[in-house]
Amino acid sequence: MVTSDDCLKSGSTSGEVSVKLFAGVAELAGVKELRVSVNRFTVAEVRCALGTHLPQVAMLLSRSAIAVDGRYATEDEVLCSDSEIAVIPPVSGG
Amino acid sequence: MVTSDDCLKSGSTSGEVSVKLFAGVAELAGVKELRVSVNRFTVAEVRCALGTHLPQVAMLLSRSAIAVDGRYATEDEVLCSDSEIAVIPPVSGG
Amino acid sequence: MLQVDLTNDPIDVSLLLSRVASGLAGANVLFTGTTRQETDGLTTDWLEYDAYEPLARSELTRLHEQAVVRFQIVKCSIVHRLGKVSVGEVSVAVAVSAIHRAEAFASASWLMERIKADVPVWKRQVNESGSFWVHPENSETLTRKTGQCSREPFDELS
Amino acid sequence: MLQVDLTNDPIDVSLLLSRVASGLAGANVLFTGTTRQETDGLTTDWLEYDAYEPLARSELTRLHEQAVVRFQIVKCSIVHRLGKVSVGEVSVAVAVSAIHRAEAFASASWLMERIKADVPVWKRQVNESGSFWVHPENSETLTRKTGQCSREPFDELS
Repeated sequence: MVTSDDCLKSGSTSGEVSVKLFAGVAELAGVKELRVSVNRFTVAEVRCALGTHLPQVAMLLSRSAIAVDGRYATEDEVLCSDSEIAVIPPVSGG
Repeated sequence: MVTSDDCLKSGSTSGEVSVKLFAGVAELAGVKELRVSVNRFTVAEVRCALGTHLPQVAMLLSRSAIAVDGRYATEDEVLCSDSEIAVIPPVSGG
Repeated sequence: MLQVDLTNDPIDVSLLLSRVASGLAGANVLFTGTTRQETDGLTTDWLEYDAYEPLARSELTRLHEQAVVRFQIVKCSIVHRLGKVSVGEVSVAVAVSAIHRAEAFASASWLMERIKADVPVWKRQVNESGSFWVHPENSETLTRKTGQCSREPFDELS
Repeated sequence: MLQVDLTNDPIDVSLLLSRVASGLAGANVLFTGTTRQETDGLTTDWLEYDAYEPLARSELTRLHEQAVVRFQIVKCSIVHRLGKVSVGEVSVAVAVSAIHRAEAFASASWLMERIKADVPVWKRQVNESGSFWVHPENSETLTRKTGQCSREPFDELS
């Protein structure tokens, strides 16, 4: 079980996280989910890692929000190694 | 057949017209239709004649429009003796 | 199919929606007015609607045509019920379809405003202690068309 | 009964209307978004909708709650369809009931605006020459939440 203490600790160490992709981002990446290495467990770091690994999504990524555990997240938000991370490109429902 | 000439002629002579009543006006008058004598065949004259014959409707009548032959009419509009005249109290549809 | 109607039967809103359906439209708005249990603190058992039908139909047709031109909507359908309308039942229904939602909302809202001002339909509120016809004090449109009896001396003598 | 939902099945608007029906309400508005044949000069054969479902559901629930408080509406129900939606079919439906019509129109219009800005649902436009995901340039809400990669020298070395 991951406690908030584990999360705080993991914030200062590198590792891997899973990221869900949708719509145009998934199409450009060619996958709907991937694991990326991060130097820090923060949203901003996930954004950087994704841009490096998937240069073809960089432009759309810069217009995308990041959700963590089913909520829109801020850039400095700290992640757990098992957080559900999702890239949310500009929405077009309705 | 009533031609517009007949209407213009009737505008200068007295006679009777039929008037349809609705909703609160009909309720106060106790009838849904009546014939009233007019000195002139104009909308204004019908209004006066109704107010005289049915004093109990005078107040609601002053807040009502008059329709002639299925259109809202102006006060100086000239009538035919067989025009369909209707008193339209403030509406409350919807 | 009629695009405006007055009816003594319950209004079929699915039919109304199907009347305005179009592959050209991306936005559809249906408004329905329903009988409330309570109005201004008074309980309502049912409403009863009456109309001057020929003028009501021609006013609804005029408003329909104006809405299409003014808001550039795709289609529009309006039905007003007459007779007894129980609590929860639909007394009036307006359906519009438009390319985008702004026109759909604006036209449906405008139509309801005009219907309530221009169309000769009246409601009677009925509850166990009695009933009364509703004739709003601030009836915008009719104000312009009403008048006082103003007989001149000449008329009195004629 | 669910007041917000995502579904792969055709949306039953009659069911939606029955969900918001209330003797307290005098005004009911149903909005439906339908697939248009043509968008910006391009023919559409169908749309395909995808969603990040847990967040889409929680955003719809949040908007539902906000609408009730903000507009003092009686009831509200929202359904978004996912998967393939052919021309003329309903992709999203919002139904609200209110005491008076001003709140009914305002709340339905506001809900559609927020749904199109906040809820993680995406459409892919498909026609015979291909398909593409729609990601509007001027996405209001997301702008506030997006960011650039701005690694500092320290990070690059770590």
